[in-house]
Amino acid sequence: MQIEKRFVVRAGPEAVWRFLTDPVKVAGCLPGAAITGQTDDRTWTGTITVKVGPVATSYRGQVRFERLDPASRTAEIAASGQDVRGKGGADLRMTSTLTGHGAAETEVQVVQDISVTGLLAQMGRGMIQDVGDQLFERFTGAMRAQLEAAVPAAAAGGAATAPAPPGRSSEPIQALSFGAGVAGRALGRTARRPAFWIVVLLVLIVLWWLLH
Amino acid sequence: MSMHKITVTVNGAPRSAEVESRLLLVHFIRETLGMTGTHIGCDTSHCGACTVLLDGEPVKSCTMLAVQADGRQVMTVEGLEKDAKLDPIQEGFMQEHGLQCGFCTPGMMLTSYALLKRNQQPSEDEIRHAISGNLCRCTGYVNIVKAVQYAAAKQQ
Amino acid sequence: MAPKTTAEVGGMGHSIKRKEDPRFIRGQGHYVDDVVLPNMLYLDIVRSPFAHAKIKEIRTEKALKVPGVLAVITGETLKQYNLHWMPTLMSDTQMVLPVEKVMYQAQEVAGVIATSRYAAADGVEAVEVDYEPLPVVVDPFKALEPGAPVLRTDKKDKKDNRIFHWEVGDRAATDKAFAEADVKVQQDIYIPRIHVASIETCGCVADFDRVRGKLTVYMTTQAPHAIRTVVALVAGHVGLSEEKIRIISPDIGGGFGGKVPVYPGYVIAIAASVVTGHPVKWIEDRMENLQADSFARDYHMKAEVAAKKDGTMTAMRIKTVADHGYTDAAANPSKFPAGMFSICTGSYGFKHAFAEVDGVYTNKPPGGIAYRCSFRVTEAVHAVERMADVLAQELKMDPAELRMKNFIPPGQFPYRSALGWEYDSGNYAGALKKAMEIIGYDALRKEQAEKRKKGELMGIGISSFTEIVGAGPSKHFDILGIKMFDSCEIRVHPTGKAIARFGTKSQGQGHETTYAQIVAEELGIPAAHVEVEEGDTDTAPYGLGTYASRSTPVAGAAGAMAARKIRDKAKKIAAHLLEVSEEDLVWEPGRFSVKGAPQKSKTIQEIAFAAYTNHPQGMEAGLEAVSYYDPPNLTFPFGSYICVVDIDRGTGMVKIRRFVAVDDCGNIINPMIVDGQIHGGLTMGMAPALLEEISYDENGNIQGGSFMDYLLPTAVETPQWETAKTVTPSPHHPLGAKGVGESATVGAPPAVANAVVDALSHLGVRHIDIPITPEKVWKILKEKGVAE
Amino acid sequence: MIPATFDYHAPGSLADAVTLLDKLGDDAKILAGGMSLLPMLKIRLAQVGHLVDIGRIPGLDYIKEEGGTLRIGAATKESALERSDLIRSKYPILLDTALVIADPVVRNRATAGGNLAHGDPANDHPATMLALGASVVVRGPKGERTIPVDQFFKGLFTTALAANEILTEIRIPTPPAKSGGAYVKLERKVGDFATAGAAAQVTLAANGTIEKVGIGLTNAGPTPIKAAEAEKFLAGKKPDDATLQEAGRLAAKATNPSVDRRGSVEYKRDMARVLTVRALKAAVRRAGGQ
Repeated sequence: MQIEKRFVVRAGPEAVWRFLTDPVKVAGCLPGAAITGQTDDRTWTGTITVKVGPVATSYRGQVRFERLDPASRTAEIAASGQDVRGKGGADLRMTSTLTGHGAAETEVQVVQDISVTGLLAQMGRGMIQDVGDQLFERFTGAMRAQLEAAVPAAAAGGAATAPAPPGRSSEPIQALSFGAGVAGRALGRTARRPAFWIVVLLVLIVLWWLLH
Repeated sequence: MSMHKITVTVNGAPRSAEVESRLLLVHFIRETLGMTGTHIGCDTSHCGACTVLLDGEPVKSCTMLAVQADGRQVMTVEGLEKDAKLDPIQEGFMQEHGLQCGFCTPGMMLTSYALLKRNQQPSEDEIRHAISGNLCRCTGYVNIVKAVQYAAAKQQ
Repeated sequence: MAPKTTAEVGGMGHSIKRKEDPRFIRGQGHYVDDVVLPNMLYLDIVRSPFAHAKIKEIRTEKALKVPGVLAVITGETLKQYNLHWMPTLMSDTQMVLPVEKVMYQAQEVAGVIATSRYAAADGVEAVEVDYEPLPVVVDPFKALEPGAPVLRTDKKDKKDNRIFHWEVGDRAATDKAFAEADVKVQQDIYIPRIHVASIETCGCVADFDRVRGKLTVYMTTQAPHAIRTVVALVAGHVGLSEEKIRIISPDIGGGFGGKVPVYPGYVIAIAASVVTGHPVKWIEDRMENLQADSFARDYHMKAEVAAKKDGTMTAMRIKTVADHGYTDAAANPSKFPAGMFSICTGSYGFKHAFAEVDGVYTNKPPGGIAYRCSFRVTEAVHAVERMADVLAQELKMDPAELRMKNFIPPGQFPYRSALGWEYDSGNYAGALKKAMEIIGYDALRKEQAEKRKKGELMGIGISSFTEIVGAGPSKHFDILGIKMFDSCEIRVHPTGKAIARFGTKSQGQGHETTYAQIVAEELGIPAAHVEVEEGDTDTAPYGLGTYASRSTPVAGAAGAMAARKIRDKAKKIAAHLLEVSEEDLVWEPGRFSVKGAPQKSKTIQEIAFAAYTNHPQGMEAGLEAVSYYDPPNLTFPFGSYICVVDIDRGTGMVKIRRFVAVDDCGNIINPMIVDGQIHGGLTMGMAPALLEEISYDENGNIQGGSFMDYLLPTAVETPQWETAKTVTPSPHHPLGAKGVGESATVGAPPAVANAVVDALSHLGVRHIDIPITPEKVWKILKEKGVAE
Repeated sequence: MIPATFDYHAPGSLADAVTLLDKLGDDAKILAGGMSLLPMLKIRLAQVGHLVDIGRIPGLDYIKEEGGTLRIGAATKESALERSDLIRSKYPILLDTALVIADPVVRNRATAGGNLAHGDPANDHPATMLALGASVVVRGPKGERTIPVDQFFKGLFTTALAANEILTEIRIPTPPAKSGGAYVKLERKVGDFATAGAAAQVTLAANGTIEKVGIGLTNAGPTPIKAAEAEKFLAGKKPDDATLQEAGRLAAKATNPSVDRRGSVEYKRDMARVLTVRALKAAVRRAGGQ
């Protein structure tokens, strides 16, 4: 399934580029996620546990920068994860292209090709798109919040977005506690790591199905 | 994991056991008590093969914990026949060929039994709706409806 | 036909109450999950989430630490005994457990053996498997393209994904007929994957007795004897020889074809019992059942019919791609890789026909079994019955009139079809006429015309199907080389009561009753006094089992023939007792009497007693017989169904208003049971027409893998079926019977589909693939601008 | 299908239950009817440390009218709604709803409170409660609070409930004279979730125009949807066919469904339109209008 998205961040393309191409930094903002190792200069292994209400799912997998072209600011990332309890997995190929609109604004175009396998994908595949849309909105919001907060208020042109909480990589896993009203914030943080937020989608899909 | 001492009155007789929290009522009935008339067909509460009466109302025992039945009355298919006399619903299923493989039959009879307690003269439409939580793959329901009607008439 | 026996005897034609019911209505049926043996262990299965993947590693340490878990069996474990592969009934091969890669989602990957089913489930979750996903092939057309990944890399010489190419008929003559035809119609028709979904899932209890060296398997199988032979062939090299294998089919909670194949779970349970020395129970859950067990259908057909201007159908051509999944695990007779698909000329006198089928491997669960129908007959009937309507529409003819014009007339039977079958008997026009009368066809057409003026949508659909059942004559029919006879052994006890054992196995059809009635019919022993036994390979005579509506045509005939052998011996004993010659005796049900002196007679009970107490010198004592019946031909039940539907213009929802089914299954043994079979068959025909479907996404993820999304109809969606009969006996069957269990499943889908298309035909709609979901109809309504 | 292990608690009072939930935190889950939760546990995608069964707390199972309000205890079974004379005679929209939730046997366990508290947009009560302008009463460690239903659903499976709060009661304002309501659901078969569903509650003015209207939609987006624009449009208008059709179109505009085996986005959106019109027509009819 292909999903194409665009959004604008009020930060310079260089800052956005650095942010999006640093897996450790991104993972640092992901509750429950940890980079467990680096296989080579562009491949990392990691784990994430996602908790949605009573559903807790742990994945392990790897993220690899297939192509990093600083000149065109295009990054191609391949990520794959498998549920540690053998219930399925997900693969993601994502191409992000940054276009600077001046020094203080960057347009991000993201093209994702997602394939989901296992129990999660057996039921209600349509929810991927639906939940994905919602998540993406929150993701872009939260990403803007963090990057734009780093820019002095004057330079950001009076962006109204509130700053996001700092990343807490060492914190125990409580990424998505939907029932607890912290969903928005947590989702935003999770969503920064596209490779991982796909996993989040999966969990939501499962939840959707299970509650039926 | 916690264990619980429970007592469930099954077909009129109190039955006690020490059970795990997660033990499903259907497994309590089938395995702990060894009463195998209650069946398992789908695990997701769609088919109704596991239907038993809980305080007189049909429930799907695969989607209920044994601990939830503590202190309550359960009636299974084994409880339909009393004093060697078949219940009219049992007679109806036999007389009207309301069963083939027999697997859904216990649940189907219990749901129908509860219907007739509430509604002595159900219409065909009411019968069809009442049994719509119980799936039968053999009969096409025609003769199940007739079986319920037979029992209704017999009870008049 | 008036019954020949009294109601008390209960022979053919009596609607006696079922002998199996007293236990079922008391919850005293004995199904496989009810089997509990001392020290029994439980098997639960780890399954693949991937449709195609390399297995990199299976780690069992955590699972083995789960309290109650005793062992984890993997492909490597079975490989030590060379038990990791098994043959399918189509002589293909199938993994029991994989060593290298998995080929479909939900494939068995490992078995966990534990002391309880709860512990086994905990163990399954703790087994860790690393997969490396491989490219997935789900589309059979893409699988056939050059350059498609070859899936069966285990087969050394396999260079593509084609399993077989099969064709029948005269291609050249058919092409010529098409070239010369006034009218030609063509339609792509897809019959999707569906699943029998019997309410009881599959399972077994394997019990290997180390001291006696004997394996007993309680198993949900429709064909226990064939299974015993397969187990002996698969496991002979580890010391399980056939006399030491006993398969017992207990009560079965519905089969419909899904309990014919050998599933890996059975083999793993058997291996686990042999290894542990404990009985091992395996009961699959519903999701496993829908996701991994044999599917049915999945035929992509391109059908063409040629005709004259006046509507006379002259030729038919069908090209089919059959998606078999990972392996060909259908259960067809060996010579018929596409089953009886060549019945596709149906009830019509096509002069020429040609059919070809390509079987294809994909990354889906294996199968291709029936779904309450004889081998691939539903697919064939759907094609021809839909095409009859397509042609009628093309010619602006009434579909009933077109059928009447093309039916094989009664005088032409036995009739040899263009594709080589010899139809035994039929009166197709008689059945359609009766259905039209009952439903009031002409009035419905008038009503339809009125409604169309008001913009309301109703449709009338006809299906005049011909079945082909009762496989089969040993000259052509075998499974894994075993000829498709079936058997019966009858023993009459001294007091005149009897036990009859058969090679088949009921799954709800009521064999205990109807077989007893056959014996009652032939011997005059009341059906109540005839005990029927099936399903235990240690006691029953060898037979190929119950599927494809073969019980009455084959085993039922064996019952009649065995009874007749007994009657022949009884006659000799009667002659001895009455001191007359055999020629002077006349038979009426239950007694021999002397010609012209009816008061001089001996009942079958008196004769039975004499067989043990006063038999003629030189004659062996006892009164028993066995028959292995090899049918001279198949039987060809038929019928005409008419369905009336109303369509909701807002939602696209189809509502069946009426459905009349006129069936002809020859002579009837128990009318009550026959009606019950038809009701059930109609429901399993309506369901795939409107509700049921299993599909796969591009990654091979199953869609419809639980009862959440695999939609079995409830009493609310199921209409009030109206049934009627005509009787055209089979000329070659000893009882004139034909078999009936599957006619309705075969005949109903096109009746429903034709009705829906008929409701929309004035808008130019010619075909809709089943299942006809509300959305499919809504799309058409939108397109045509008639939606609410 | 066997659930993984957990501890089971059956508090005897609301206070005890709240204390327990507060103590156990996120590792606990409330068990009401269990018709959604137990299948989830059986498939083992849900794992909980503790189940807090509120089924043994007395006083949560009632249907009564008091001071212009219909009060439904959270543990009231759907089947009790079906059989209640009060519901049958005065709240046909609730009867419509109860009759199409899951199947009749499931309805003997499923609870009205649970149907809302799950925050599942595919559940049927949310739409009905939105149409009726209901509110829910919630008990937590700090006592009780009341939340209007139109502020209760926060997102997919997300409600305004905190982890240590229990939904205890549903409150529905008793509709005035000349009111009527209806719920219409399109389902593939009995027991299925809605392909789409629409609830409408209407009060007519003396001159036959629409004085008050509530419209809720089932399974039309990530949350239950209140068709506010359609409601606004209808206010003060005569409920003629053209007006209701327009309201249907406006309701469909408010939807954001996702594709699944029940149908495509386009189909579901159009069904929201069709069913809204049908629900409105039935509601107006029941309100005594044309």
